Amino acid sequence: MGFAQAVGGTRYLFPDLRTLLARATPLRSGDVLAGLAAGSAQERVAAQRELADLPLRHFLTEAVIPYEEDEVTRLILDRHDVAAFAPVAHLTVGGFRDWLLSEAASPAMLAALRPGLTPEMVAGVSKICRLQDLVAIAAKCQVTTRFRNTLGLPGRLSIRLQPNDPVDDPRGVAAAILDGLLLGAGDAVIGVNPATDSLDNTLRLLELLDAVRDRYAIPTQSCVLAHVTTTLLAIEQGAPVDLVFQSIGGTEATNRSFGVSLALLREAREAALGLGRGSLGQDLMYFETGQGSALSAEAHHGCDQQTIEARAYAVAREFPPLLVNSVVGFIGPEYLFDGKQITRAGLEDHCCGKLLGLPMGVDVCYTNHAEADQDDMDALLTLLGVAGVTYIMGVPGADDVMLAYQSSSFHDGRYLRAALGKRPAPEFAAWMERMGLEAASSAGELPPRLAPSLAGLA
Amino acid sequence: MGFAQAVGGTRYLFPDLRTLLARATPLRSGDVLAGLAAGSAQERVAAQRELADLPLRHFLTEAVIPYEEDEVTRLILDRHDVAAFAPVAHLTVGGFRDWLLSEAASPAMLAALRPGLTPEMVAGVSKICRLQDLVAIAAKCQVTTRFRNTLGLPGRLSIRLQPNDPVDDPRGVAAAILDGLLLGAGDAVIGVNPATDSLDNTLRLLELLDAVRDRYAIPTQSCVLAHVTTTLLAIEQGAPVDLVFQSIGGTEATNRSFGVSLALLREAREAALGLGRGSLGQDLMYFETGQGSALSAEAHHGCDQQTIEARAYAVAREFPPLLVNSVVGFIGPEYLFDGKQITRAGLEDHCCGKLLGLPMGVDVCYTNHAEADQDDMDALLTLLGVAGVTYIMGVPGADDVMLAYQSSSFHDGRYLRAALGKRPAPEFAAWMERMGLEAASSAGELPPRLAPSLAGLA
Amino acid sequence: MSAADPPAAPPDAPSARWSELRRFTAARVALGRAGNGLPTAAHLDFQEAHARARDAVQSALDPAALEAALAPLGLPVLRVASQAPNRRAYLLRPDLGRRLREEHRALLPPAPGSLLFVIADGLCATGVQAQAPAVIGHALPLLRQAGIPLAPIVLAEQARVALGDEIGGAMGVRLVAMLIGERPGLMALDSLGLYLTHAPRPGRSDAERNCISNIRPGGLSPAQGAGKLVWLARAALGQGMTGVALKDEQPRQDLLPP
Amino acid sequence: MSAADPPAAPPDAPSARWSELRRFTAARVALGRAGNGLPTAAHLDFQEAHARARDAVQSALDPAALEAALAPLGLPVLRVASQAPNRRAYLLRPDLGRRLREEHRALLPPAPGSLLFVIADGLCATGVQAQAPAVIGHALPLLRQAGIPLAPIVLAEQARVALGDEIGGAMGVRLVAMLIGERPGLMALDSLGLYLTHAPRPGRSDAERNCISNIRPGGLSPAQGAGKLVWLARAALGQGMTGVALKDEQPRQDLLPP
Ligand code: B12
Ligand code: B12
Repeated sequence: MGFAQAVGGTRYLFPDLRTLLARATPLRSGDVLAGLAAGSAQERVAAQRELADLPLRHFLTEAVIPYEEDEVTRLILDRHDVAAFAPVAHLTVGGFRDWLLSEAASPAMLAALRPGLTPEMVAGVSKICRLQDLVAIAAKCQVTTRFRNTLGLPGRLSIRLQPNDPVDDPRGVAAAILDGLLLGAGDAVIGVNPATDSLDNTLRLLELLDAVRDRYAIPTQSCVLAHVTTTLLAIEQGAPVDLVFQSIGGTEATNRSFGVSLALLREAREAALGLGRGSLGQDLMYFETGQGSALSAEAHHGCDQQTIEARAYAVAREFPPLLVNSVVGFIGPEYLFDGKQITRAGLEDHCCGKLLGLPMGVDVCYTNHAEADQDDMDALLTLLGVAGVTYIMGVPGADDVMLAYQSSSFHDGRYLRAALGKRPAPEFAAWMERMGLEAASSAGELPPRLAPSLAGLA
Repeated sequence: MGFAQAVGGTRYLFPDLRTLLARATPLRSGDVLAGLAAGSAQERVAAQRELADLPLRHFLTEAVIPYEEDEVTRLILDRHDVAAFAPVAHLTVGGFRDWLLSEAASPAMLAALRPGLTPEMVAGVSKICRLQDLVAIAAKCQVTTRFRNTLGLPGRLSIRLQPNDPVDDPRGVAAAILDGLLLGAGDAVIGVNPATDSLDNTLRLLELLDAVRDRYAIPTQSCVLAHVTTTLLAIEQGAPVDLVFQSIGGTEATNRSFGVSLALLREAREAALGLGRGSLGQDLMYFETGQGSALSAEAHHGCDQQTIEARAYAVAREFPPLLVNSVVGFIGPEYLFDGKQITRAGLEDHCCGKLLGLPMGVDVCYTNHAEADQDDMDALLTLLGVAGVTYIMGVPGADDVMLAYQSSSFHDGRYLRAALGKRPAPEFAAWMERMGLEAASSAGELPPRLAPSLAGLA
Repeated sequence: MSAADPPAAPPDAPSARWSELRRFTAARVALGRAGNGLPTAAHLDFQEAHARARDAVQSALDPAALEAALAPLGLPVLRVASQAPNRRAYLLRPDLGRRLREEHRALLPPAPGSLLFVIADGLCATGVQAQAPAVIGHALPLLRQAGIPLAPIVLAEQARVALGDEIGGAMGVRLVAMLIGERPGLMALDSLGLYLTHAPRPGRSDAERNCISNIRPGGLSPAQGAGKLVWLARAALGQGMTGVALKDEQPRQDLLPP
Repeated sequence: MSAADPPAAPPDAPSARWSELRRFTAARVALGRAGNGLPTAAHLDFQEAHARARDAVQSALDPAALEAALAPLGLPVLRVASQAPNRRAYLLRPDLGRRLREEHRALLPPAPGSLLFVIADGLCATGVQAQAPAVIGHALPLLRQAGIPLAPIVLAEQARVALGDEIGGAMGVRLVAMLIGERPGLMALDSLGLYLTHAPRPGRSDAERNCISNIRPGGLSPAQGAGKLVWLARAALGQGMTGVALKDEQPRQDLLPP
């Protein structure tokens, strides 16, 4: 079967659901690269009209990637909760958008609905949303998670402290951590991307992070963002692993290209749960996603990148995560060309993730080969703040010296909290108070309790 | 004298202040059109560095347009208040930016500083600000004005109801007014752009607006945005003129091309003051500005469009206005090419106007020949809301059927107020409550007290 | 009654349907609301209209068809273009759209003392094509009746309003009436603007012209536009000027839709 | 000690200067703050770095200079290019950057069983130019010592990592080591990445390679990069694979900066 819709005197045909979804997507370079984008603004509107008329139920009968071929599709359909779906089962995609915007869609209703929604449904509805709709809907979704503190409470904005170093020099990492703490970052997680994927190096970084956290008594969690197989080895060796990190994608083949599978993720989660390190909760998975990775691995099955991205959230929610993060501008202009496309994608990802029940952060970022700059980031940052983003990144001076891209800075975190009256996670806010960070940073000092010597800096 | 600065091994020369300001301006099509833009990103940074090092005092010694040639320059320099300037007199432009961002720059300090600042100083500092700086600084500026209600209070967001009709059909205008009122617009002003500049037509519209306001007992003011000479004639004829509207620019020659002068504006203000129609205050001028109009009239004297725009604010503040409005995306892509340029310009204008003490609104808008869409508007709208914009436009469905452009809709106003927890002007909010608008619009009704018959619709 | 009083409306009268408002205007009123947002149907209508309006910016004049439509009026028709080489340049370089292509200057005959019609694409050619001949058609008999001499009609491509100044100046006319495509809106892709300038020459400012806007279906009819034009032209010739000082004092009832 | 306890640090010890942190890292720490924002000086430094990094994306390999630098190593050097016709296409069409230009296939001699070095521009050529010869220079004696046969060196323009799969596959090598320009950061415009793939052929996924990143001044030295490469290459040949299952277990001290 297929779909058809006339606009401006032309009749546009869409052979299947995945094509319809792709053509209805606002313009972005990755879909053009994949040959999936609408050929004109009018074709896009035609697809959006047709999509708006599609009953939500249809998504339960037509998979964008066959059930037999893909374990992510199987996960999505097998886990679908018909009872939870009931309140919106009679709606079309367009009617679903109206409902989501309406007063009826209260935070409680939206929370109850989550198991009834599939990624493709939320991707579909996001395609007919304006930015303000993506902001308004996301702002109504409340997702709270806990490990050593409480993330995602209303009125809160958390920050991952990302203290990367080009050679994993412990002193470089520690200096960046202190810088971030002084400026209020680190309540989401203190998480290092290791430059080297060696086990030894990972162990060393894990120990460093744990020592720093412990010595300063920071109510937060740490993470070394090594490959999950390396983290598993580290757990075996008794290393202090708080969170298990992994990049994931929305198809089995994408995950294969990342060297992972649902079974491997499950195994890693169980290993980490066994350590019992969380004090307030046991949400301990940390996932990163981002539009474009499936296409890059030629693992997109003719689906547009945003739909695949939403499918990655089905993978994420299978393993109750503490944090999920779309690294939206991280890969490059072949998937999101400029500030405009990055902004749109960031808000889509955030909204879709939140609708599916995830503690969504967004890496507000760009690379030097993309058409974007700090102004674009300020705009996306502010929009995400209004949308209630769970957390953002914090990198010294916005410049990640190892990953070679620009992300949000510690200063950006301060700006956003101040502009919107948001506070850090409650346990962390109290700790900041105790440490006297505000007065110290304005005096150009590290307070005595944040003595660099405790982090091995002397 | 001139300026020079080396970046990346190249030494860039800037013969005078206006060239330095132009080269330091973030890229926009109008400055390229004028041949004034920096030739490369590196040249722009060089100019920004040089500008950052320039003492603020320098602006008092070098006029961008000669004193002898231009009455706006004379206004700026003659009105400069040295005592008010004192707290920042020792700063460079870069130091001024740091100070503006600092805690020292409290709302009270900023208010006291206004008469000490010239438009060129604030334009200069805005050029080295990121979007987030423009937001953060503007959010600290409080400007309150009064006519029949109170505009600009913290936590408030007002809306101009813009009920234009292609033939000034009173019924079309009235229907749009009711639509806007029902959705909460109109506290800034109910203001019609007349399609025809005839006196008769203006009188008829003035009577209509006054009758509507009076019959529904709306605590607001009305305006027919005719040319000021037409408004003067209307006042002579005893018409119910609340506000005097006029488009203005930042040079004498631009104003001449608009058919106005400082003397004419003064005369019009005095005529309207004589009517004594304000109940809470007598702020009764309404000005519109917008980057590009000077260049369009070949009246820019080799200055970049944003500097000229800031100079228009000196004209505006000379005649204590109730409302000032930068129609930022209104003219077209020759001045602001796309959503990115419109966004930047809108936030610059808002911040500069606020620093100079104006009750700034921004027409969040674009034309169909520009590279922009609703997503861009949602972003700018949200950013302006966070920056504390005094008011925005409200047009039915975002589509102005007479001026042929897209502006913010009544719905956008609702979105923004809800997203940021902002309320209409207090008197208007109370009126809305009394009228029962919220329940009515959700029931698809006009409440009995908003009976269309009272506005001549039957 | 002061503004603080409660509304005079009967508070127990029945509520009116919001959708009733649609009867009175083509504007996008009574769209309903989904929460605070635009309902999906209205949102998609808007998106479609925007896609179309974007295309309209690219529309071009069909000079041959225009010449045919103008033929019955009995005036010679000349064709010129501005210095803007293409549509993109036109959009980004209004300065070029205001300057006549060098080689076209020689095409313009002197027509001292007359009123000149320039028909120009402006920002959207569709409305020009349809309405310009009608406006001129209605105006001609009235102008002839008033004894106002007429220059040949000039068709101008990639033109801005001020191009009429250079054309009119070159021909030495007393009045130029520029009929130009207004920028396309979501609702109207066919709106014509008319700008009247006395003693045109390069350097005239907009304060020295008068404007009649929104000539289109749903706006002013060609007959109404022509009526206004003739009224203004007579007044301009009488007072020896156009611009802010020349007020349109044509009786108001003409403005009301029938 | 539990996380809820007060910090163990001496609370009456003197405060350290924030600026001290700069001693330990090249990252942008201790910038101070202007309110919540970046102080002007730091902001402008950032803007300048961004302007330069944008230019670096446009940098190209200088193959002649590279050939000269490689000559002393005694390996033949071949030159190929991907199907991406220019820089813009390279940036927007990674698929083309992964495919060899048809006519260049014939240039590639068979080299079964050997290790192949491909030197590629990637996202920024400046670091490649400087560091690739040094890395290979350090690796060659060790590889020869380990008895690993070597293919001619291939220089590839407008190349993505996966282009090595097609080149290596065509030559039938056992291992391809792709030395490729990493995307330029604000700090480092000269970073080299090294991707090692066993039994290369089109269709290999990134899970089937190993990576050594940040070879540059301030990152890994060419000698350190070469040491890691040789360790990985031996392990790969031993286990008959590269990728996630092959863990870098080289002793950690090698990683620490001197
Ligand atoms: C972009 C990038 C990605 C993108 C790649 C998608 C894309 N189309 O570009 C995404 C976000 C998907 C990604 C994912 C991962 N990456 Co990565 N990535 C990078 C980054 C920032 C830039 C790479 C670059 O410039 N390449 C040069 C251009 C010219 O090559 P390209 O052909 O366009 O891009 C290819 C390579 O970048 C390759 N690639 C990207 N990451 C990795 C990681 C490994 C281990 C391998 C073998 C290949 C690989 O995939 C791209 C498509 O084929 C580098 C950091 C750096 N400074 O280089 C890290 C980096 C290479 N990645 C790293 C890691 C660890 C990962 C993950 C394994 C993380 C995880 N735990 O899941 C995953 C999975 C990688 C995989 N097996 O596919 C590490 C490698 C560490 C090491 N020495 O082994 C690096 C150095 C960063 C870090 N220290 O964390 N990555
Ligand atoms: C764009 C625009 C402007 C821009 C012009 C700058 C520019 N570079 O484009 C700005 C914002 C500066 C502007 C200002 C004013 N405008 Co105006 N403007 C328009 C608009 C929306 C579009 C014009 C268009 O598409 N032109 C077609 C293109 C191809 O022409 P162009 O050569 O590119 O642009 C020239 C004309 O637009 C001209 N122009 C613009 N407005 C006006 C107004 C008058 C009276 C004249 C004679 C010329 C003129 O200036 C431009 C540069 O030379 C029209 C509404 C419409 N639907 O058309 C109103 C419109 C023409 N403007 C109008 C008015 C009243 C004004 C003001 C007098 C308002 C005021 N009280 O100050 C001022 C001053 C005008 C002046 N004397 O210069 C009225 C005219 C009413 C009438 N029948 O007389 C209109 C119809 C809108 C309205 N109803 O309010 N305007």
